[in-house]
Amino acid sequence: MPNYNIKIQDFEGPLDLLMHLIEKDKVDIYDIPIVDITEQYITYLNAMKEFDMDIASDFLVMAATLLQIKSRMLLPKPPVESTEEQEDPRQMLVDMLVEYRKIRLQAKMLTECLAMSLGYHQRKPMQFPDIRKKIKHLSFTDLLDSLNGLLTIEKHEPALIERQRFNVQDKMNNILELLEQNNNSLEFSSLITSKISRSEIIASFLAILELMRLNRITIRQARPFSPIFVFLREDMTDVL
Amino acid sequence: MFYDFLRGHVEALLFAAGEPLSKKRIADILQTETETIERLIALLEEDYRSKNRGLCIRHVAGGYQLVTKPDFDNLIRQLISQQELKLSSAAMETLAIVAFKQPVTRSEMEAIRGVKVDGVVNTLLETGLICEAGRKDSIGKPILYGTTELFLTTFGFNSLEELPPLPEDLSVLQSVED
Amino acid sequence: MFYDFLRGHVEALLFAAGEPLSKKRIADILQTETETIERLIALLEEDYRSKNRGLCIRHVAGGYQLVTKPDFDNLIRQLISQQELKLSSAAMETLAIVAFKQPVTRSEMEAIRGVKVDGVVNTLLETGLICEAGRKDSIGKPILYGTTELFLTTFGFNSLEELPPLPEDLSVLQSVED
Repeated sequence: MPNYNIKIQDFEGPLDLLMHLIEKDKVDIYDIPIVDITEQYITYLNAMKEFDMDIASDFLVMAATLLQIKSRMLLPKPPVESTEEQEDPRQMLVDMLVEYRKIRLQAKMLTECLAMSLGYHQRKPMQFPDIRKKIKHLSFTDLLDSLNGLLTIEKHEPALIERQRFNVQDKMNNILELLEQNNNSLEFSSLITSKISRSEIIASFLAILELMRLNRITIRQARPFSPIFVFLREDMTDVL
Repeated sequence: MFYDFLRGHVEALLFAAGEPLSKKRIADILQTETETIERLIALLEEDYRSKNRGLCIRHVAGGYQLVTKPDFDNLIRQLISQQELKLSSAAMETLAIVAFKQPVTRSEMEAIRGVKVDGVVNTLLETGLICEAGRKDSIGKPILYGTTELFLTTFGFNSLEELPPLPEDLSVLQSVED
Repeated sequence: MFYDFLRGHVEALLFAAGEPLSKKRIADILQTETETIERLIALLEEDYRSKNRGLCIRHVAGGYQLVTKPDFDNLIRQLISQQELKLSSAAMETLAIVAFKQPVTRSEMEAIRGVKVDGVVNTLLETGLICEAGRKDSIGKPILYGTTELFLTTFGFNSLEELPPLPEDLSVLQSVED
Protein backbone atom coordinates (compact mmCIF):
# COMPACT_ATOMS: atom_id res chain seq x y z
CA MET A 1 0.00 0.00 0.00
CA PRO A 2 1.41 3.40 -0.88
CA ASN A 3 2.63 5.44 1.96
CA TYR A 4 0.04 7.94 3.06
CA ASN A 5 0.37 10.23 5.94
CA ILE A 6 -3.17 11.41 6.08
CA LYS A 7 -4.86 11.74 9.37
CA ILE A 8 -8.15 9.95 9.26
CA GLN A 9 -11.23 12.07 10.07
CA ASP A 10 -9.59 15.22 8.92
CA PHE A 11 -11.82 15.75 5.98
CA GLU A 12 -15.13 17.50 5.75
CA GLY A 13 -16.07 15.80 2.56
CA PRO A 14 -14.76 14.33 -0.68
CA LEU A 15 -13.77 17.71 -2.11
CA ASP A 16 -11.88 18.53 1.03
CA LEU A 17 -9.94 15.28 0.72
CA LEU A 18 -9.29 15.77 -2.99
CA MET A 19 -8.10 19.28 -2.36
CA HIS A 20 -5.71 17.98 0.22
CA LEU A 21 -4.28 15.38 -2.16
CA ILE A 22 -3.86 17.97 -4.87
CA GLU A 23 -2.28 20.59 -2.62
CA LYS A 24 -0.03 18.02 -0.98
CA ASP A 25 1.53 17.12 -4.32
CA LYS A 26 1.49 20.72 -5.54
CA VAL A 27 -0.38 19.54 -8.58
CA ASP A 28 -1.73 21.98 -11.15
CA ILE A 29 -5.44 22.01 -10.53
CA TYR A 30 -6.06 22.46 -14.28
CA ASP A 31 -4.00 19.41 -15.16
CA ILE A 32 -4.77 16.82 -12.53
CA PRO A 33 -2.89 13.50 -12.91
CA ILE A 34 -6.13 11.63 -12.62
CA VAL A 35 -4.71 8.11 -12.38
CA ASP A 36 -2.44 9.03 -9.52
CA ILE A 37 -4.98 11.10 -7.64
CA THR A 38 -7.67 8.43 -8.05
CA GLU A 39 -5.33 5.85 -6.63
CA GLN A 40 -4.48 8.03 -3.66
CA TYR A 41 -8.11 8.81 -3.07
CA ILE A 42 -9.12 5.18 -3.06
CA THR A 43 -6.16 4.30 -0.85
CA TYR A 44 -7.50 6.79 1.62
CA LEU A 45 -10.98 5.29 1.53
CA ASN A 46 -9.46 1.87 2.14
CA ALA A 47 -7.58 3.26 5.10
CA MET A 48 -10.85 4.57 6.46
CA LYS A 49 -12.30 1.11 6.13
CA GLU A 50 -9.34 -0.33 8.02
CA PHE A 51 -10.14 2.01 10.85
CA ASP A 52 -13.69 0.73 10.75
CA MET A 53 -15.02 4.11 9.90
CA ASP A 54 -18.23 4.54 8.08
CA ILE A 55 -17.41 6.01 4.76
CA ALA A 56 -20.01 8.60 3.98
CA SER A 57 -21.77 7.98 0.71
CA ASP A 58 -20.51 11.35 -0.55
CA PHE A 59 -16.99 9.92 -0.51
CA LEU A 60 -18.08 6.88 -2.49
CA VAL A 61 -19.86 8.98 -5.08
CA MET A 62 -16.65 10.92 -5.64
CA ALA A 63 -14.68 7.68 -5.95
CA ALA A 64 -17.06 6.55 -8.66
CA THR A 65 -16.74 9.91 -10.41
CA LEU A 66 -12.94 9.68 -10.32
CA LEU A 67 -12.96 6.17 -11.71
CA GLN A 68 -15.28 7.23 -14.46
CA ILE A 69 -13.08 10.16 -15.40
CA LYS A 70 -10.06 7.88 -15.27
CA SER A 71 -11.63 5.38 -17.64
CA ARG A 72 -12.66 8.13 -20.02
CA MET A 73 -9.10 9.45 -19.99
CA LEU A 74 -7.76 6.01 -20.81
CA LEU A 75 -10.16 5.40 -23.67
CA PRO A 76 -8.72 6.16 -27.07
CA LYS A 77 -9.96 9.51 -28.23
CA PRO A 78 -12.50 9.27 -31.05
CA PRO A 79 -11.14 10.63 -34.30
CA VAL A 80 -11.65 14.33 -34.41
CA GLU A 81 -14.35 14.81 -36.97
CA SER A 82 -15.14 18.41 -36.48
CA THR A 83 -13.10 21.30 -35.29
CA GLU A 84 -15.15 21.17 -32.16
CA GLU A 85 -12.94 20.89 -29.19
CA GLN A 86 -13.14 17.67 -27.28
CA GLU A 87 -14.00 18.37 -23.69
CA ASP A 88 -11.49 17.21 -21.17
CA PRO A 89 -13.20 14.56 -19.01
CA ARG A 90 -11.64 16.27 -16.01
CA GLN A 91 -13.33 19.58 -16.71
CA MET A 92 -16.27 19.05 -14.39
CA LEU A 93 -13.97 18.04 -11.58
CA VAL A 94 -11.77 21.06 -12.14
CA ASP A 95 -14.80 23.34 -12.06
CA MET A 96 -15.93 21.82 -8.80
CA LEU A 97 -12.51 22.13 -7.23
CA VAL A 98 -12.03 25.71 -8.35
CA GLU A 99 -15.44 26.63 -6.98
CA TYR A 100 -14.70 24.81 -3.76
CA ARG A 101 -11.34 26.49 -3.35
CA LYS A 102 -13.01 29.86 -3.85
CA ILE A 103 -15.46 29.13 -1.09
CA ARG A 104 -12.70 27.99 1.22
CA LEU A 105 -10.79 31.22 0.65
CA GLN A 106 -13.94 33.18 1.28
CA ALA A 107 -14.61 31.22 4.45
CA LYS A 108 -11.10 32.04 5.58
CA MET A 109 -11.64 35.74 4.91
CA LEU A 110 -14.87 35.67 6.82
CA THR A 111 -13.12 34.01 9.75
CA GLU A 112 -10.58 36.84 9.79
CA CYS A 113 -13.31 39.47 9.66
CA LEU A 114 -15.10 37.74 12.50
CA ALA A 115 -11.97 37.67 14.65
CA MET A 116 -11.53 41.40 14.14
CA SER A 117 -15.17 42.17 14.72
CA LEU A 118 -15.36 40.22 17.96
CA GLY A 119 -13.09 42.80 19.58
CA TYR A 120 -16.03 45.19 19.75
CA HIS A 121 -18.52 44.33 22.42
CA GLN A 122 -22.10 45.33 22.05
CA ARG A 123 -24.84 45.34 24.57
CA LYS A 124 -28.26 43.81 24.41
CA PRO A 125 -31.03 46.13 23.31
CA MET A 126 -33.05 47.58 26.18
CA GLN A 127 -36.24 45.70 26.79
CA PHE A 128 -39.61 47.33 27.13
CA PRO A 129 -41.97 44.55 28.03
CA ASP A 130 -44.87 46.98 28.19
CA ILE A 131 -44.56 47.96 24.56
CA ARG A 132 -45.46 45.64 21.78
CA LYS A 133 -43.94 46.33 18.41
CA LYS A 134 -46.29 47.57 15.77
CA ILE A 135 -46.69 45.28 12.84
CA LYS A 136 -46.43 46.73 9.41
CA HIS A 137 -49.82 46.96 7.81
CA LEU A 138 -50.33 44.03 5.52
CA SER A 139 -52.98 43.24 2.98
CA PHE A 140 -54.74 40.15 1.82
CA THR A 141 -52.58 40.23 -1.28
CA ASP A 142 -49.49 39.83 0.86
CA LEU A 143 -51.04 36.74 2.34
CA LEU A 144 -51.91 35.33 -1.06
CA ASP A 145 -48.42 36.05 -2.35
CA SER A 146 -47.00 33.97 0.44
CA LEU A 147 -49.35 31.15 -0.42
CA ASN A 148 -48.16 31.40 -3.98
CA GLY A 149 -44.67 30.69 -2.81
CA LEU A 150 -45.90 27.44 -1.36
CA LEU A 151 -48.05 26.58 -4.28
CA THR A 152 -46.13 24.67 -6.78
CA ILE A 153 -44.22 22.76 -4.23
CA GLU A 154 -44.53 19.47 -5.97
CA LYS A 155 -47.38 17.49 -4.69
CA HIS A 156 -45.78 14.13 -4.79
CA GLU A 157 -47.97 11.46 -6.22
CA PRO A 158 -47.49 8.29 -4.27
CA ALA A 159 -45.06 6.13 -6.21
CA LEU A 160 -46.68 3.04 -7.61
CA ILE A 161 -44.63 -0.06 -7.25
CA GLU A 162 -45.73 -2.60 -9.76
CA ARG A 163 -46.61 -5.93 -8.41
CA GLN A 164 -43.92 -8.46 -9.03
CA ARG A 165 -45.02 -10.56 -11.94
CA PHE A 166 -42.44 -13.20 -11.30
CA ASN A 167 -42.43 -14.73 -7.92
CA VAL A 168 -39.10 -16.02 -6.59
CA GLN A 169 -40.80 -18.90 -4.80
CA ASP A 170 -42.46 -20.01 -8.05
CA LYS A 171 -39.18 -19.75 -9.86
CA MET A 172 -37.48 -21.89 -7.22
CA ASN A 173 -40.04 -24.65 -7.67
CA ASN A 174 -39.76 -24.22 -11.39
CA ILE A 175 -35.98 -24.63 -11.36
CA LEU A 176 -36.16 -27.70 -9.12
CA GLU A 177 -38.66 -29.28 -11.51
CA LEU A 178 -36.47 -28.52 -14.51
CA LEU A 179 -33.47 -30.03 -12.76
CA GLU A 180 -35.37 -33.21 -11.98
CA GLN A 181 -36.50 -33.50 -15.58
CA ASN A 182 -32.91 -33.11 -16.79
CA ASN A 183 -30.98 -35.67 -14.77
CA ASN A 184 -30.42 -33.26 -11.94
CA SER A 185 -28.15 -30.94 -13.82
CA LEU A 186 -28.52 -27.95 -16.09
CA GLU A 187 -26.34 -25.34 -17.65
CA PHE A 188 -26.69 -22.04 -15.82
CA SER A 189 -27.18 -20.13 -19.06
CA SER A 190 -30.23 -22.20 -19.91
CA LEU A 191 -31.93 -20.92 -16.78
CA ILE A 192 -31.07 -17.30 -17.52
CA THR A 193 -31.75 -16.88 -21.19
CA SER A 194 -32.04 -13.63 -23.00
CA LYS A 195 -35.46 -14.68 -24.25
CA ILE A 196 -37.09 -13.91 -20.93
CA SER A 197 -37.82 -10.45 -19.58
CA ARG A 198 -35.53 -8.59 -17.27
CA SER A 199 -37.78 -9.05 -14.26
CA GLU A 200 -37.96 -12.77 -14.95
CA ILE A 201 -34.16 -12.94 -15.17
CA ILE A 202 -33.92 -11.21 -11.81
CA ALA A 203 -36.46 -13.60 -10.29
CA SER A 204 -34.61 -16.61 -11.71
CA PHE A 205 -31.29 -15.35 -10.45
CA LEU A 206 -32.65 -14.67 -6.99
CA ALA A 207 -34.25 -18.14 -7.01
CA ILE A 208 -30.88 -19.74 -7.79
CA LEU A 209 -29.19 -17.82 -5.00
CA GLU A 210 -31.91 -18.79 -2.58
CA LEU A 211 -31.74 -22.46 -3.58
CA MET A 212 -28.00 -22.36 -2.97
CA ARG A 213 -28.52 -20.85 0.42
CA LEU A 214 -30.95 -23.60 1.24
CA ASN A 215 -28.40 -26.18 0.04
CA ARG A 216 -30.81 -27.52 -2.55
CA ILE A 217 -28.43 -26.95 -5.42
CA THR A 218 -24.72 -26.56 -6.01
CA ILE A 219 -22.94 -24.72 -8.76
CA ARG A 220 -19.75 -25.75 -10.43
CA GLN A 221 -17.48 -24.36 -13.02
CA ALA A 222 -14.45 -26.25 -14.32
CA ARG A 223 -12.31 -23.21 -14.95
CA PRO A 224 -12.78 -19.51 -15.52
CA PHE A 225 -15.05 -18.72 -18.48
CA SER A 226 -16.12 -22.32 -18.95
CA PRO A 227 -19.85 -23.08 -18.71
CA ILE A 228 -21.43 -22.95 -15.27
CA PHE A 229 -23.53 -25.95 -14.21
CA VAL A 230 -26.28 -26.14 -11.68
CA PHE A 231 -26.72 -29.45 -9.83
CA LEU A 232 -29.52 -30.68 -7.67
CA ARG A 233 -28.33 -31.82 -4.26
CA GLU A 234 -30.09 -35.01 -3.44
CA ASP A 235 -28.82 -35.22 0.10
CA MET A 236 -31.13 -32.39 1.01
CA THR A 237 -34.80 -32.50 0.28
CA ASP A 238 -38.02 -31.03 1.46
CA VAL A 239 -36.57 -27.87 2.72
CA LEU A 240 -38.99 -25.79 0.77
CA MET B 1 -5.63 62.10 39.10
CA PHE B 2 -3.63 58.95 39.29
CA TYR B 3 -6.34 56.46 38.36
CA ASP B 4 -7.88 58.67 35.77
CA PHE B 5 -6.73 56.50 32.92
CA LEU B 6 -8.95 53.66 34.17
CA ARG B 7 -12.12 55.69 33.62
CA GLY B 8 -12.60 54.32 30.11
CA HIS B 9 -12.04 50.80 31.37
CA VAL B 10 -14.87 51.14 33.87
CA GLU B 11 -17.15 52.64 31.27
CA ALA B 12 -16.46 49.80 28.86
CA LEU B 13 -17.07 47.20 31.56
CA LEU B 14 -20.36 48.74 32.67
CA PHE B 15 -21.48 49.05 29.07
CA ALA B 16 -20.73 45.47 28.16
CA ALA B 17 -22.16 44.06 31.39
CA GLY B 18 -25.54 45.67 30.92
CA GLU B 19 -26.58 44.55 34.39
CA PRO B 20 -25.29 46.13 37.61
CA LEU B 21 -21.68 45.34 38.52
CA SER B 22 -20.49 45.43 42.13
CA LYS B 23 -17.42 47.55 42.86
CA LYS B 24 -15.75 44.39 44.12
CA ARG B 25 -16.21 42.76 40.73
CA ILE B 26 -14.89 45.77 38.84
CA ALA B 27 -11.95 46.09 41.23
CA ASP B 28 -11.09 42.42 40.74
CA ILE B 29 -11.09 42.68 36.97
CA LEU B 30 -9.02 45.89 37.00
CA GLN B 31 -6.81 44.52 39.77
CA THR B 32 -7.23 47.54 41.95
CA GLU B 33 -8.93 48.58 45.21
CA THR B 34 -12.65 49.13 45.61
CA GLU B 35 -11.84 52.66 46.82
CA THR B 36 -10.30 53.35 43.44
CA ILE B 37 -13.44 52.12 41.75
CA GLU B 38 -15.55 54.41 43.89
CA ARG B 39 -13.44 57.35 42.81
CA LEU B 40 -13.58 56.32 39.17
CA ILE B 41 -17.35 56.01 39.32
CA ALA B 42 -17.55 59.47 40.84
CA LEU B 43 -15.42 60.82 37.99
CA LEU B 44 -17.58 59.14 35.39
CA GLU B 45 -20.73 60.51 36.99
CA GLU B 46 -19.26 63.97 36.74
CA ASP B 47 -18.70 63.41 33.03
CA TYR B 48 -22.20 62.15 32.54
CA ARG B 49 -23.65 65.23 34.20
CA SER B 50 -22.87 67.14 31.01
CA LYS B 51 -25.86 68.01 28.83
CA ASN B 52 -24.09 66.38 25.93
CA ARG B 53 -24.21 62.94 27.44
CA GLY B 54 -27.14 60.56 27.26
CA LEU B 55 -26.06 58.11 29.94
CA CYS B 56 -25.83 57.97 33.69
CA ILE B 57 -24.81 55.52 36.39
CA ARG B 58 -27.45 53.96 38.57
CA HIS B 59 -26.57 52.70 42.04
CA VAL B 60 -28.70 49.66 42.15
CA ALA B 61 -28.74 46.08 43.44
CA GLY B 62 -25.52 46.69 45.35
CA GLY B 63 -23.70 47.73 42.22
CA TYR B 64 -23.41 50.20 39.41
CA GLN B 65 -25.37 50.04 36.19
CA LEU B 66 -24.93 52.12 33.08
CA VAL B 67 -28.34 53.32 31.87
CA THR B 68 -29.83 56.10 29.80
CA LYS B 69 -30.76 59.31 31.60
CA PRO B 70 -34.40 59.31 32.68
CA ASP B 71 -34.93 62.50 30.61
CA PHE B 72 -34.70 60.37 27.51
CA ASP B 73 -37.36 57.87 28.52
CA ASN B 74 -39.97 59.03 26.04
CA LEU B 75 -37.42 59.32 23.30
CA ILE B 76 -36.26 55.76 23.77
CA ARG B 77 -39.75 54.39 23.89
CA GLN B 78 -40.23 55.71 20.41
CA LEU B 79 -37.41 53.48 19.38
CA ILE B 80 -39.55 50.49 20.12
CA SER B 81 -43.04 51.70 19.37
CA GLN B 82 -42.06 53.35 16.11
CA GLN B 83 -40.43 50.22 14.96
CA GLU B 84 -42.50 48.32 12.50
CA LEU B 85 -42.09 44.64 12.74
CA LYS B 86 -41.44 43.16 9.35
CA LEU B 87 -42.40 39.58 8.89
CA SER B 88 -39.93 37.34 7.09
CA SER B 89 -41.06 35.34 4.09
CA ALA B 90 -40.90 32.24 6.25
CA ALA B 91 -43.19 33.88 8.79
CA MET B 92 -45.61 35.07 6.09
CA GLU B 93 -45.89 31.62 4.57
CA THR B 94 -46.55 30.05 7.92
CA LEU B 95 -49.05 32.75 8.82
CA ALA B 96 -50.88 32.13 5.54
CA ILE B 97 -51.14 28.45 6.38
CA VAL B 98 -52.53 29.18 9.83
CA ALA B 99 -55.00 31.70 8.41
CA PHE B 100 -56.45 29.42 5.77
CA LYS B 101 -56.24 26.09 7.50
CA GLN B 102 -56.92 26.98 11.10
CA PRO B 103 -57.01 25.30 13.50
CA VAL B 104 -53.80 23.66 12.46
CA THR B 105 -50.92 21.85 14.20
CA ARG B 106 -47.21 22.45 13.81
CA SER B 107 -46.67 19.19 12.01
CA GLU B 108 -49.41 20.06 9.52
CA MET B 109 -47.62 23.35 8.84
CA GLU B 110 -44.35 21.49 8.46
CA ALA B 111 -45.90 19.10 5.98
CA ILE B 112 -46.92 22.02 3.79
CA ARG B 113 -43.78 24.14 4.09
CA GLY B 114 -41.37 21.25 3.96
CA VAL B 115 -39.21 22.54 6.81
CA LYS B 116 -39.34 22.83 10.59
CA VAL B 117 -41.54 25.69 11.67
CA ASP B 118 -40.78 25.88 15.41
CA GLY B 119 -38.82 29.13 15.21
CA VAL B 120 -41.33 30.83 12.94
CA VAL B 121 -44.33 29.72 14.97
CA ASN B 122 -42.69 31.11 18.11
CA THR B 123 -42.06 34.42 16.35
CA LEU B 124 -45.67 34.55 15.20
CA LEU B 125 -46.86 33.77 18.73
CA GLU B 126 -44.68 36.61 20.06
CA THR B 127 -46.11 39.08 17.58
CA GLY B 128 -49.56 38.09 18.75
CA LEU B 129 -50.76 37.34 15.22
CA ILE B 130 -51.49 33.72 16.07
CA CYS B 131 -52.38 31.95 19.30
CA GLU B 132 -53.01 28.49 20.61
CA ALA B 133 -56.49 27.24 19.84
CA GLY B 134 -56.96 24.04 21.78
CA ARG B 135 -55.57 20.62 21.09
CA LYS B 136 -56.18 18.21 18.28
CA ASP B 137 -57.87 14.99 19.18
CA SER B 138 -55.15 12.76 17.79
CA ILE B 139 -52.08 10.96 19.06
CA GLY B 140 -50.05 13.16 21.37
CA LYS B 141 -52.83 15.76 21.45
CA PRO B 142 -50.81 18.32 19.49
CA ILE B 143 -51.49 22.01 20.04
CA LEU B 144 -53.66 23.67 17.42
CA TYR B 145 -53.00 27.21 16.27
CA GLY B 146 -55.32 29.89 14.94
CA THR B 147 -55.18 33.58 14.12
CA THR B 148 -55.96 36.36 16.60
CA GLU B 149 -57.92 39.57 16.51
CA LEU B 150 -54.64 41.38 15.95
CA PHE B 151 -54.32 39.34 12.77
CA LEU B 152 -57.68 40.65 11.58
CA THR B 153 -56.73 44.25 12.39
CA THR B 154 -53.35 43.98 10.76
CA PHE B 155 -54.76 42.62 7.54
CA GLY B 156 -57.87 44.74 7.62
CA PHE B 157 -60.49 42.02 7.97
CA ASN B 158 -63.63 42.37 10.03
CA SER B 159 -63.92 38.69 10.78
CA LEU B 160 -62.50 35.39 9.70
CA GLU B 161 -65.54 34.86 7.49
CA GLU B 162 -64.27 37.77 5.44
CA LEU B 163 -61.20 35.81 4.53
CA PRO B 164 -61.85 35.05 0.89
CA PRO B 165 -61.99 31.39 -0.01
CA LEU B 166 -58.84 29.87 -1.37
CA PRO B 167 -58.58 30.26 -5.14
CA GLU B 168 -59.08 26.98 -6.94
CA ASP B 169 -55.49 26.34 -7.87
CA LEU B 170 -54.48 26.88 -4.28
CA SER B 171 -56.58 23.94 -3.23
CA VAL B 172 -53.45 21.84 -3.34
CA LEU B 173 -52.93 23.05 0.18
CA GLN B 174 -56.25 21.71 1.26
CA SER B 175 -55.27 18.21 0.35
CA VAL B 176 -52.35 18.11 2.70
CA GLU B 177 -53.69 16.39 5.74
CA ASP B 178 -51.72 15.23 8.74
CA MET C 1 -23.12 74.43 17.35
CA PHE C 2 -26.83 74.56 16.95
CA TYR C 3 -27.60 70.87 17.16
CA ASP C 4 -25.13 70.24 19.86
CA PHE C 5 -27.79 69.70 22.46
CA LEU C 6 -28.99 66.61 20.61
CA ARG C 7 -25.71 64.80 21.16
CA GLY C 8 -26.93 63.21 24.38
CA HIS C 9 -30.15 62.17 22.67
CA VAL C 10 -28.26 60.27 20.02
CA GLU C 11 -26.03 58.65 22.61
CA ALA C 12 -29.04 57.53 24.62
CA LEU C 13 -30.75 56.12 21.53
CA LEU C 14 -27.69 54.20 20.39
CA PHE C 15 -27.20 52.87 23.90
CA ALA C 16 -30.80 51.71 24.24
CA ALA C 17 -30.95 50.18 20.79
CA GLY C 18 -27.86 48.05 21.27
CA GLU C 19 -28.12 47.11 17.62
CA PRO C 20 -27.04 49.37 14.77
CA LEU C 21 -29.43 52.24 14.03
CA SER C 22 -29.62 53.82 10.60
CA LYS C 23 -29.29 57.58 10.42
CA LYS C 24 -32.74 57.68 8.87
CA ARG C 25 -34.18 56.00 11.91
CA ILE C 26 -32.43 58.32 14.35
CA ALA C 27 -33.45 61.33 12.28
CA ASP C 28 -37.10 60.21 12.31
CA ILE C 29 -37.16 59.83 16.06
CA LEU C 30 -35.43 63.15 16.67
CA GLN C 31 -37.48 64.78 13.92
CA THR C 32 -34.50 66.22 12.18
CA GLU C 33 -32.47 65.76 8.99
CA THR C 34 -30.08 62.87 8.34
CA GLU C 35 -27.35 65.47 7.74
CA THR C 36 -27.81 66.63 11.31
CA ILE C 37 -27.42 63.08 12.51
CA GLU C 38 -24.21 62.71 10.55
CA ARG C 39 -22.86 65.80 12.25
CA LEU C 40 -23.96 64.63 15.67
CA ILE C 41 -22.34 61.24 15.14
CA ALA C 42 -19.11 62.98 14.14
CA LEU C 43 -19.26 65.06 17.32
CA LEU C 44 -19.87 62.01 19.45
CA GLU C 45 -17.00 60.19 17.82
CA GLU C 46 -14.75 63.11 18.68
CA ASP C 47 -15.82 62.81 22.31
CA TYR C 48 -15.21 59.08 22.31
CA ARG C 49 -11.69 59.57 21.02
CA SER C 50 -10.68 60.71 24.50
CA LYS C 51 -8.63 58.24 26.52
CA ASN C 52 -11.17 58.54 29.30
CA ARG C 53 -13.92 56.99 27.27
CA GLY C 54 -14.51 53.28 26.87
CA LEU C 55 -16.94 53.40 23.96
CA CYS C 56 -16.87 54.06 20.26
CA ILE C 57 -19.27 54.14 17.32
CA ARG C 58 -19.07 51.44 14.74
CA HIS C 59 -20.37 51.96 11.20
CA VAL C 60 -21.91 48.61 10.55
CA ALA C 61 -24.91 46.99 8.85
CA GLY C 62 -25.82 50.30 7.25
CA GLY C 63 -26.06 52.09 10.57
CA TYR C 64 -24.32 53.21 13.72
CA GLN C 65 -23.73 50.99 16.69
CA LEU C 66 -22.42 51.94 20.11
CA VAL C 67 -19.80 49.39 21.18
CA THR C 68 -16.79 49.17 23.47
CA LYS C 69 -13.40 50.15 22.09
CA PRO C 70 -11.46 47.15 20.80
CA ASP C 71 -8.65 48.07 23.24
CA PHE C 72 -10.83 46.76 26.03
CA ASP C 73 -11.48 43.41 24.38
CA ASN C 74 -9.44 41.36 26.83
CA LEU C 75 -10.81 43.23 29.79
CA ILE C 76 -14.39 42.56 28.81
CA ARG C 77 -13.74 38.96 28.06
CA GLN C 78 -13.02 38.52 31.75
CA LEU C 79 -16.43 39.87 32.51
CA ILE C 80 -18.54 37.93 30.15
CA SER C 81 -18.67 34.21 30.17
CA GLN C 82 -20.32 34.71 26.81
CA GLN C 83 -20.50 31.73 24.60
CA GLU C 84 -18.19 32.92 21.93
CA LEU C 85 -19.51 32.38 18.47
CA LYS C 86 -17.44 29.50 17.26
CA LEU C 87 -18.29 28.17 13.86
CA SER C 88 -16.91 24.90 12.55
CA SER C 89 -15.08 25.00 9.27
CA ALA C 90 -18.08 23.25 7.71
CA ALA C 91 -20.30 26.03 9.02
CA MET C 92 -17.92 28.74 7.84
CA GLU C 93 -17.72 27.26 4.35
CA THR C 94 -21.49 27.02 4.15
CA LEU C 95 -21.89 30.54 5.50
CA ALA C 96 -19.41 31.75 2.89
CA ILE C 97 -21.50 30.16 0.15
CA VAL C 98 -24.65 31.82 1.46
CA ALA C 99 -22.90 35.17 1.88
CA PHE C 100 -21.29 35.28 -1.54
CA LYS C 101 -23.94 33.53 -3.61
CA GLN C 102 -27.18 34.56 -1.95
CA PRO C 103 -29.96 33.80 -2.46
CA VAL C 104 -29.02 30.17 -2.65
CA THR C 105 -30.77 26.82 -2.10
CA ARG C 106 -29.59 23.90 -0.01
CA SER C 107 -28.86 21.78 -3.03
CA GLU C 108 -26.76 24.54 -4.57
CA MET C 109 -24.72 24.62 -1.36
CA GLU C 110 -24.38 20.86 -1.48
CA ALA C 111 -23.17 20.98 -5.06
CA ILE C 112 -20.36 23.30 -4.06
CA ARG C 113 -19.33 21.60 -0.84
CA GLY C 114 -19.85 18.06 -2.12
CA VAL C 115 -21.61 16.99 1.08
CA LYS C 116 -25.02 17.23 2.68
CA VAL C 117 -25.55 20.57 4.37
CA ASP C 118 -28.81 20.04 6.27
CA GLY C 119 -27.22 19.95 9.72
CA VAL C 120 -25.00 22.95 9.10
CA VAL C 121 -27.80 25.01 7.56
CA ASN C 122 -29.98 24.35 10.58
CA THR C 123 -27.17 25.42 12.91
CA LEU C 124 -26.66 28.60 10.91
CA LEU C 125 -30.40 29.28 10.98
CA GLU C 126 -30.34 28.88 14.77
CA THR C 127 -27.48 31.33 15.15
CA GLY C 128 -29.56 33.81 13.18
CA LEU C 129 -26.71 34.48 10.75
CA ILE C 130 -28.77 33.25 7.81
CA CYS C 131 -32.50 33.18 7.15
CA GLU C 132 -34.97 32.03 4.58
CA ALA C 133 -35.22 34.43 1.69
CA GLY C 134 -38.17 33.31 -0.37
CA ARG C 135 -38.37 30.41 -2.73
CA LYS C 136 -36.65 29.64 -5.97
CA ASP C 137 -38.88 29.50 -9.00
CA SER C 138 -37.89 26.02 -10.03
CA ILE C 139 -39.20 22.51 -9.57
CA GLY C 140 -40.28 21.93 -6.00
CA LYS C 141 -39.90 25.64 -5.17
CA PRO C 142 -36.89 25.07 -2.92
CA ILE C 143 -36.31 27.54 -0.11
CA LEU C 144 -33.66 30.16 -0.75
CA TYR C 145 -31.31 31.32 1.98
CA GLY C 146 -29.58 34.63 2.55
CA THR C 147 -27.60 36.34 5.27
CA THR C 148 -29.21 38.48 7.95
CA GLU C 149 -28.42 41.85 9.44
CA LEU C 150 -26.96 39.96 12.38
CA PHE C 151 -24.46 38.51 9.93
CA LEU C 152 -23.36 41.99 8.94
CA THR C 153 -23.12 43.15 12.55
CA THR C 154 -21.32 40.03 13.71
CA PHE C 155 -18.72 40.15 10.97
CA GLY C 156 -18.44 43.93 10.99
CA PHE C 157 -19.65 44.67 7.47
CA ASN C 158 -21.59 47.75 6.59
CA SER C 159 -23.37 46.11 3.69
CA LEU C 160 -23.10 43.04 1.52
CA GLU C 161 -21.17 45.09 -1.02
CA GLU C 162 -18.45 45.38 1.57
CA LEU C 163 -17.74 41.66 1.52
CA PRO C 164 -14.07 41.33 0.64
CA PRO C 165 -13.47 40.38 -3.00
CA LEU C 166 -11.63 37.24 -3.94
CA PRO C 167 -8.03 37.48 -5.00
CA GLU C 168 -7.93 37.58 -8.79
CA ASP C 169 -5.59 34.74 -9.52
CA LEU C 170 -7.04 31.58 -8.15
CA SER C 171 -5.00 29.32 -10.32
CA VAL C 172 -1.93 30.04 -8.25
CA LEU C 173 -1.97 27.19 -5.90
CA GLN C 174 -1.60 28.72 -2.53
CA SER C 175 -2.64 26.44 0.24
CA VAL C 176 -5.82 27.57 1.86
CA GLU C 177 -4.75 26.11 5.15
CA ASP C 178 -2.13 28.55 6.41
